[in-house]
Amino acid sequence: MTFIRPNFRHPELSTNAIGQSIKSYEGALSTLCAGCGHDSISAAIIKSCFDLNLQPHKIAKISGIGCSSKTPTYFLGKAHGFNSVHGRMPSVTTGANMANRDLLYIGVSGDGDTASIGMGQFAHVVRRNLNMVYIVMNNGCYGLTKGQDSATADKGSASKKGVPSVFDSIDLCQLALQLGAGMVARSFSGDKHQLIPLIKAAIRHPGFAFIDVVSPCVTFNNTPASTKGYEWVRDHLEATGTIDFIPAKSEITIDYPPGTSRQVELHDGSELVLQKNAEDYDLSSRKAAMNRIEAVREQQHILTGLIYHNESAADTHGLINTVRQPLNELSQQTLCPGSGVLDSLNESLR
Amino acid sequence: MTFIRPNFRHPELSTNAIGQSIKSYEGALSTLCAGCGHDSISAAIIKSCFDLNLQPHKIAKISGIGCSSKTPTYFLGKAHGFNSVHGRMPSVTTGANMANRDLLYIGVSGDGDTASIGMGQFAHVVRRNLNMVYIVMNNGCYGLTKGQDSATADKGSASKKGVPSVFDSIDLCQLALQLGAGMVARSFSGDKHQLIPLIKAAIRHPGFAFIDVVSPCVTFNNTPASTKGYEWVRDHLEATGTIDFIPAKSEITIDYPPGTSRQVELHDGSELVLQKNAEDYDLSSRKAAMNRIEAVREQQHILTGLIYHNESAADTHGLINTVRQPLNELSQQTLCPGSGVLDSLNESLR
Amino acid sequence: MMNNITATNDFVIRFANVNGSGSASANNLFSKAVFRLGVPVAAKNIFPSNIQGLPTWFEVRISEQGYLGRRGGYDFVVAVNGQTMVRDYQELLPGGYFFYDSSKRLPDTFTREDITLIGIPLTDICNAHYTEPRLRQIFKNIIYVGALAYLFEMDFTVFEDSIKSQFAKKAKLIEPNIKALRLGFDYAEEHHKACCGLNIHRRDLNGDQIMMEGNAAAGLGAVFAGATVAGWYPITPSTSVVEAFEKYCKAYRVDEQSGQNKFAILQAEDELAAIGIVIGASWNGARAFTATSGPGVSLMSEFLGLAYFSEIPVMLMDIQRTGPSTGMPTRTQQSDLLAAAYASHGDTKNVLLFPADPTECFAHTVIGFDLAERLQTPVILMSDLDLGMNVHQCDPINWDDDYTYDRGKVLTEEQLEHLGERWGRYLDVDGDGIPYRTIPGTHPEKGAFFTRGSSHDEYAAYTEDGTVYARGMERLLVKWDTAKTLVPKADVSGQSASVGVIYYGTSAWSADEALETLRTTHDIDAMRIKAFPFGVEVREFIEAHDTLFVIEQNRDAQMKTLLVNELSVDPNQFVEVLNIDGMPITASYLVESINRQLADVQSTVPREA
Amino acid sequence: MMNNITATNDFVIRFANVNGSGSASANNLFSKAVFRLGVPVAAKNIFPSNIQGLPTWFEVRISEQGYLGRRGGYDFVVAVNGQTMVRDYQELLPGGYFFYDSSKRLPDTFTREDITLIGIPLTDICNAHYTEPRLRQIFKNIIYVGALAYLFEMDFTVFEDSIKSQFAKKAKLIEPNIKALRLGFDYAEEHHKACCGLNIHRRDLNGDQIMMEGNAAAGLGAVFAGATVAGWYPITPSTSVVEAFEKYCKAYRVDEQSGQNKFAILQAEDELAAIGIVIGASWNGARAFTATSGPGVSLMSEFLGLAYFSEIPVMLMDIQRTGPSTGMPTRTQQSDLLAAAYASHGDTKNVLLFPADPTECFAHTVIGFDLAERLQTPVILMSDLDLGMNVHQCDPINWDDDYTYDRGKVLTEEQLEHLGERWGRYLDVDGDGIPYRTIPGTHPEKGAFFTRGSSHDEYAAYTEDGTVYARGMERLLVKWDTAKTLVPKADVSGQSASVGVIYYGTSAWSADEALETLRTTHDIDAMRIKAFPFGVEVREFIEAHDTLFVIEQNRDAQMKTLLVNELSVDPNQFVEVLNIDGMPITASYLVESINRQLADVQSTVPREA
Ligand SMILES: Cc1ncc(C[n+]2csc(CCOP(=O)(O)OP(=O)(O)O)c2C)c(N)n1
Ligand SMILES: Cc1ncc(C[n+]2csc(CCOP(=O)(O)OP(=O)(O)O)c2C)c(N)n1
Ligand code: SF4
Ligand code: SF4
Ligand SMILES: [Mg+2]
Ligand SMILES: [Mg+2]
Repeated sequence: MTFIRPNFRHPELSTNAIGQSIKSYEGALSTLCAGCGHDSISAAIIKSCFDLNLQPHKIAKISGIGCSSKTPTYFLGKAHGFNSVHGRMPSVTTGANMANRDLLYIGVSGDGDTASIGMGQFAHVVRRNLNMVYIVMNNGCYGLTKGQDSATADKGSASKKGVPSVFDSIDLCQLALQLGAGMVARSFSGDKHQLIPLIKAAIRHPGFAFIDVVSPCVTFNNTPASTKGYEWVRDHLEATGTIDFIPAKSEITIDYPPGTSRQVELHDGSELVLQKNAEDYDLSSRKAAMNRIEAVREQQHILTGLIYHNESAADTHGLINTVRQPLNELSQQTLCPGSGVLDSLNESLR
Repeated sequence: MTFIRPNFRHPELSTNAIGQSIKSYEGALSTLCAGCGHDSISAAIIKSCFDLNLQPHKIAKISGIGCSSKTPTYFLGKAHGFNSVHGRMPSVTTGANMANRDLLYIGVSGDGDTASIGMGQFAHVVRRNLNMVYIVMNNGCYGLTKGQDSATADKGSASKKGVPSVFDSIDLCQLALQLGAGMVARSFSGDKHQLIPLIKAAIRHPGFAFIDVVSPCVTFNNTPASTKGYEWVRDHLEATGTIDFIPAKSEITIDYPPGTSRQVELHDGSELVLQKNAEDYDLSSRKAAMNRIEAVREQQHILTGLIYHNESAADTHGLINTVRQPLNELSQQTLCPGSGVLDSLNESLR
Repeated sequence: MMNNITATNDFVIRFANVNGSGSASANNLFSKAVFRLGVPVAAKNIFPSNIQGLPTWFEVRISEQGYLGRRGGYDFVVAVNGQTMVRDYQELLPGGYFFYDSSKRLPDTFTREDITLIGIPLTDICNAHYTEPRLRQIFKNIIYVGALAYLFEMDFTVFEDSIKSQFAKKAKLIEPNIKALRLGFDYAEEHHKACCGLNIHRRDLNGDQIMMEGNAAAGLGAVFAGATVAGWYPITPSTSVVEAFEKYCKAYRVDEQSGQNKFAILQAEDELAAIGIVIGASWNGARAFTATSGPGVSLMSEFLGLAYFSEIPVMLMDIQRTGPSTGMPTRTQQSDLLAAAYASHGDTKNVLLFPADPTECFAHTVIGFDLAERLQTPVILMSDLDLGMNVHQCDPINWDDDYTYDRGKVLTEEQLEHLGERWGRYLDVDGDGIPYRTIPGTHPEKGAFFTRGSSHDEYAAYTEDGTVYARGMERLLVKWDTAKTLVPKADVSGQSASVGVIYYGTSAWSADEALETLRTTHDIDAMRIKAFPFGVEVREFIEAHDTLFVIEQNRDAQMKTLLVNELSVDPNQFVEVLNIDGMPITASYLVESINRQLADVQSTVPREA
Repeated sequence: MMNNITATNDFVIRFANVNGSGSASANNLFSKAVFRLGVPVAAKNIFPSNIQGLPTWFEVRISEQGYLGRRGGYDFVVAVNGQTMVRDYQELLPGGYFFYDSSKRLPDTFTREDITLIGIPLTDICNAHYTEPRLRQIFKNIIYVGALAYLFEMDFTVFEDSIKSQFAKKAKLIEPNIKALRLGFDYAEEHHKACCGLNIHRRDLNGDQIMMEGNAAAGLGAVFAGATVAGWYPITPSTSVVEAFEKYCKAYRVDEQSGQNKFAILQAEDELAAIGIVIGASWNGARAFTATSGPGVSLMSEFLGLAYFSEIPVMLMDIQRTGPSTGMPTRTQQSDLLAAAYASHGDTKNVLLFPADPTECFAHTVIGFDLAERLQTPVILMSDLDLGMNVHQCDPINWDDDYTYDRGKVLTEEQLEHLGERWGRYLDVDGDGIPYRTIPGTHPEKGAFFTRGSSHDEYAAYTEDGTVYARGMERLLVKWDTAKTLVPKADVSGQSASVGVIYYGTSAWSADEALETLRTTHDIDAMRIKAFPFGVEVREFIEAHDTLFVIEQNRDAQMKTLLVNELSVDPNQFVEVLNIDGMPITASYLVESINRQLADVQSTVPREA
């Protein structure tokens, strides 16, 4: 790559509470197609981490293979990244998290990477409630291999080749809900006002947080017949509300009338304010979330927004009861029983 | 194996409509543990095929690896069988079905085989609506490798080792529903009056038919604390009704009051009669089925019976529009374009 | 003093473009024109593993002598990618020509004096003639092709004809394209008269040859071989095999009346499922295949072991790319040999085929299906990115209508009915190690058996008897010996030298060319291997030579490993000639490398007869 | 006339039982008693791949000479499984003893006159003394052990003590068990006085040795080596590695105050996830491992290639079983060498370790973690079912408290802070091919890099530059050369002969024994290989011998392949001595096979010094 990002920034470039400018959260220049939805998601991740005053080097970004999975190169250049193999981001992230529970894990995947080859790992990382942010950049196709339908391609939607997909699409939010994810959301790559607060909420969520981001592939999925294309999505988008992020203040208010706003308190005390549609929407009920997705889909619409949120469950470390200190920090002295125990051990084997 | 099955049968052993005795549907002697639930399921498969007057050699039985996956050796000895590799029964069955759409495909799997290593293939064979019967012999553990928890082990239920499972269990019926299965049912290996009609219904169902059969592992999952043990399951079983099979007669009646029975007409005109609980139960609504499973589970009970049934969707062959004749019967003449087309083809490449 | 390169029909041109800018079709237009002028041409597309905006190169060798491999070096560069301009400039051979978009001045650092600059203001011309950005982008490429037509003195009508046939169905695009060609042609004529010493003049050297991608040929082969089921998962550079299969199936295999398909193609959820589908379908008597690349082969490894041990035909096409791991997904290599030959745990061996051009991709695919069914085992077509994804000039596809598929030892209902003795699925009746199989549903009472990856006796019953197991494993070696007699024989040329060169697959073009050069000074025999396991001719060739150069496009000399291991020959006989940079091996590298190492080898005199 | 076998502390006894009948613990009681009598003992459990009701055998070799491999042949059979009775009867050596449950009359076909029948009415005794079926089942086994104690003249107190310590926590079971032992003892004493010529008399030959399973030792090794993360998926015969790891972690690694674990064990959804977890954890600076068997290795192949190419430490334990495919899951083999050494597509090479007893399983596991981190690459412990799942007599576990883990080249925050030049993740600073790595989160500004399985330059940036790629691949070969100097050295014995024997892993017991015999008539050197790649000593040994027997438990002579391929030695130097029936190789087979083939080999005279 011979691209050179202009190094000059305005001297007064604002910094966040830990004194970092947004530049500290950027990565290498993207090599994705101009206009690719994935780049917008990268930008939203950058902004979210900046806003949340995260230390970039305390973040690990892990992905599979695909255009989407390339994006970790394009954000958080000061964080370690791992572009693993196709469909296996969940297991690599699981291992990483086991080794050091103190980093923030941002897992990035594609719809091919997650809903096809990665389906098994996806299901099981949800089930384990691994403390991570899991973002699917969902373009309904296999971008990097030139536009084949993915399993999230809507039935009847046509890819570049113009042949409509004959199979029912898989709704990853529904699956995540089904498998017990603590936070489930959906957004649209172009809607940063909705996306950034959701990413922030996911980062703060203690446990598995899933965001399915509809992210149009401008190159292979922009035929008029495609249902994931920018226009089509715009037209058909049905948001549950505008979500705005407000730092740590008040508690979740569950009982509130339609047409008003609702605050969802997050793990660290910070909140989401959910602008509610006329219809009631219960964020804490899995069943309601399921039905709502289903109902909205029945109208051929896509439900976006925070769909489900429940912080009560313990994450993997909690479930398997590991020590608070990251395992990768334990010393040989702590880990190795040493010769002391061997006398009795050997004796027990005689 | 030196077991010898007594070859003697009563001379007047009754035969079915195609002149076969039940013996024609049996297989080798089981090498599973005495009392294993899986053997009861084998028996139910044998009885179902006998009752339905199926030609044994027109059945293909395919499995993965596990105690459950061994069972195809123990039924339908006149049918070809394929004990493939762990978790991959769905893809092998898919290939087999593509080659010959005219056989009946009975896929047998375990909860380890399906819900763990086979999760991806399971999800996708459902999505393709492959015309097959998919039976999971669900014992909540890995029988053949000596009793580790599987992903369907109920949280808090303890295996032989007495350590309770810390992860939420995966409900395969819900997943199958979620992914679009046309028929979803659950039963209990010991309840042949419920199981046999369900298997028959699954065989007649044109498309993907899923039966999750709770099948206690007498050896590794029978501790009092385990929730899949025979006693526990018996106690906690909540059946949606007693299902009895009646050959091809009348149509599905959808509107009927609680407390009465309901007939579900199957593909070939034959019917299921569903004895309904006091509560209304809509077999044709996916959403209702989901909610019902969820609701019953919330009471720590297991919903059994036919849970969802919808024959409208085309199976894989229908979706990809293959010819009626089995592909493995097409002759070279039919398949090979021959030299005739090569002149213009070569010319087009100059 | 500058020494301009002058050549007619013998030079190499490199196009330096940006991915996704529409250059590929323009460049193809150019190479096809060379072909249609009757001059042999070899084009290689060197593209990045991304979709848009990164450097991509297109290398065209024009060779009256018919050399179709990479030669090495560039005589002419069409530099229309700013990102790589410096490198493209530097890598041009002395005396070469640097063609660039002169709408912008060349940087001052471009100071070579040993080359000729040919500036054409492509952007300016575009801007002057087109207003829509999309059109500007597209026609810029066509304009430089037009300019080249002038510079190389190419017959302009061949371009016009190409455009006309290409846009036959969108006639309104014909005129603008020809106009763009003209714009380039005219500008060059006006400003760069007689500045270029490279020409492409009409000849009649291409006979009835065609231009085709290896993957298209393999896909077509699968259609002709009667494959009905394909399970696959997208991966560069294999994807186009299945795409071609689908295209040709749609052309030749749709029932006219019902519109229904006489084929089933399933995009699987991953490679494990893809090969599972193939195994299920093959087991059930259909011809089935999948195509993948290295990562897919790794994932398929468990299933390959199952197919080997339970003896199920599998046709797998491995379109190799640069490994290990994700490696360089858009670069070529021959580095999956070991992974394919000995795939999976336990003692296993798989049949490999090594096609060297598209015609052979077609033929080997057809043979592969026969072998897979005859031998009841996996057969892996070891193609590669270079062969699979580049358009190669090659012999036309031929088909003998008298040829019948070899479906192997499959018992019919009739045969089962009249079977004398007890049939055993894994019984070696014929002494060739190949048992008879049955297809599910064939006979109501006879021939049903249980297929398993666990140990089984001759009657397919599960056994844990080590003697029975070992007998089965030994029989598979008998079958392996049978395979040696059935696979395509190696091509041997020469028989008198003490030095031999061994090569396979896409190294053939460059190896053949290099051999011509080497043979002017040395007596050298050559053998192109076409299959694994090796037939007797391979052993004989090796035994007949003291020194054997093995040409491979991998780091670890994997074919050498196979040769030594399977034939028990002394590895010190072999001299490794390896290329691993992901680019197709070049003739010049081969000549240089072999010449250098030949000097080390004592005796190059012919043996006594 | 019958010739009874008579022997003290030197015979083989086979127990023929039914799976799941509770025989295993009785048989272990017996072998442990032999051990406690100070007599070397080797026990092998030959069990079916099912849970209940199928034949299972337990083979105990009692050997005053300390031979711990399989000898071949049975001098005494305890035949309590009706299903296999005929076979057990037939396979007994002439002069041997057939111990059976005489509650039922032996069939008339049991007419051998060259053996001694020892009938004990086990069922009748049980029925007379116990009413509950469960108890009858269990105590039947204990009764025959009691009878054996009498027949072999074993010190009864050793059994009593065993029972007491075994049931220390369920004291009420002690008495009934001793009673059962007594029942057998007394019956035998009464009815079979002095009929048995085989004795086990107290010696003091076992020193401080212990009895342990290889898998338990490997699991313990992982605890001592400081492994904190294990991702795994159940598969016979590897499961007990992780079970042992968990057991010992629970004993030594639970925080006393909080009750929290200083380890994370995750049963993954499959092997791909298991090794993914290991890679993620290793990448993140924890010591992590997984254990599996052949099918798992196949599935892990793609990930192994990633770890090789992106240089991430991986500790993998392959407890080999009989392949290919599902094969014989409960039988042993050494047949995953190629699959492990060259796992995955592309050019790859992995470090292998070959432990030969449980003590070495422990030691190699510890070394393995060091090597994996030092070399930043996968290290695969090649154990097998025989070693892993049988209880072996071996040296005690030792630990040097002065030893510190070699965590390899990992830059600390401190080091990063003061780094002079630009750090490159894949830069070979030291010339040993091993670059420096950093752990995520170490330093706010320095040391972050992007790990990828795609091609990368020295600074971990993505590249499609073939030269850069090739440079990286060549550096990996430099690292490979470094590995040769770090792995455990082969054990060499003798240096004067022209014939050498090469072996590795669990063939060692039988090979050592066979060598003793062979050396009485021939001058033979020997080398036990402990690791791949091979150190210089391996090459030297091979070069110093004309003929090399390679002992392997696989069909295709996979170690020979590795030797020939990596050392470029002539394969014709090697003579293959292979066993593939899934049973541990026997000393008698080795002696017979090597003797026979030695006859073919011309010169067995010692070389001139
Ligand atoms: C094992 C394996 N199989 C196939 C591929 C080829 N491959 C690369 S990216 C990709 C699909 C990517 O689709 P998605 O995850 O939706 O990402 P997108 O490019 O659409 O963002 C595939 C199949 C691979 N790299 N590895
Ligand atoms: C690739 C692979 N991994 C692991 C195994 C070992 N294995 C055999 S059966 C089994 C689990 C079986 O569990 P389940 O499917 O629930 O069947 P069950 O025995 O409980 O009926 C496992 C892990 C295997 N055969 N192959
Ligand atoms: S191909 Fe599609 S997904 Fe990939 S970079 Fe381009 S627009 Fe984005
Ligand atoms: S172990 Fe459990 S599942 Fe397996 S055969 Fe025995 S009872 Fe059945
Ligand atoms: Mg996608
Ligand atoms: Mg199970």
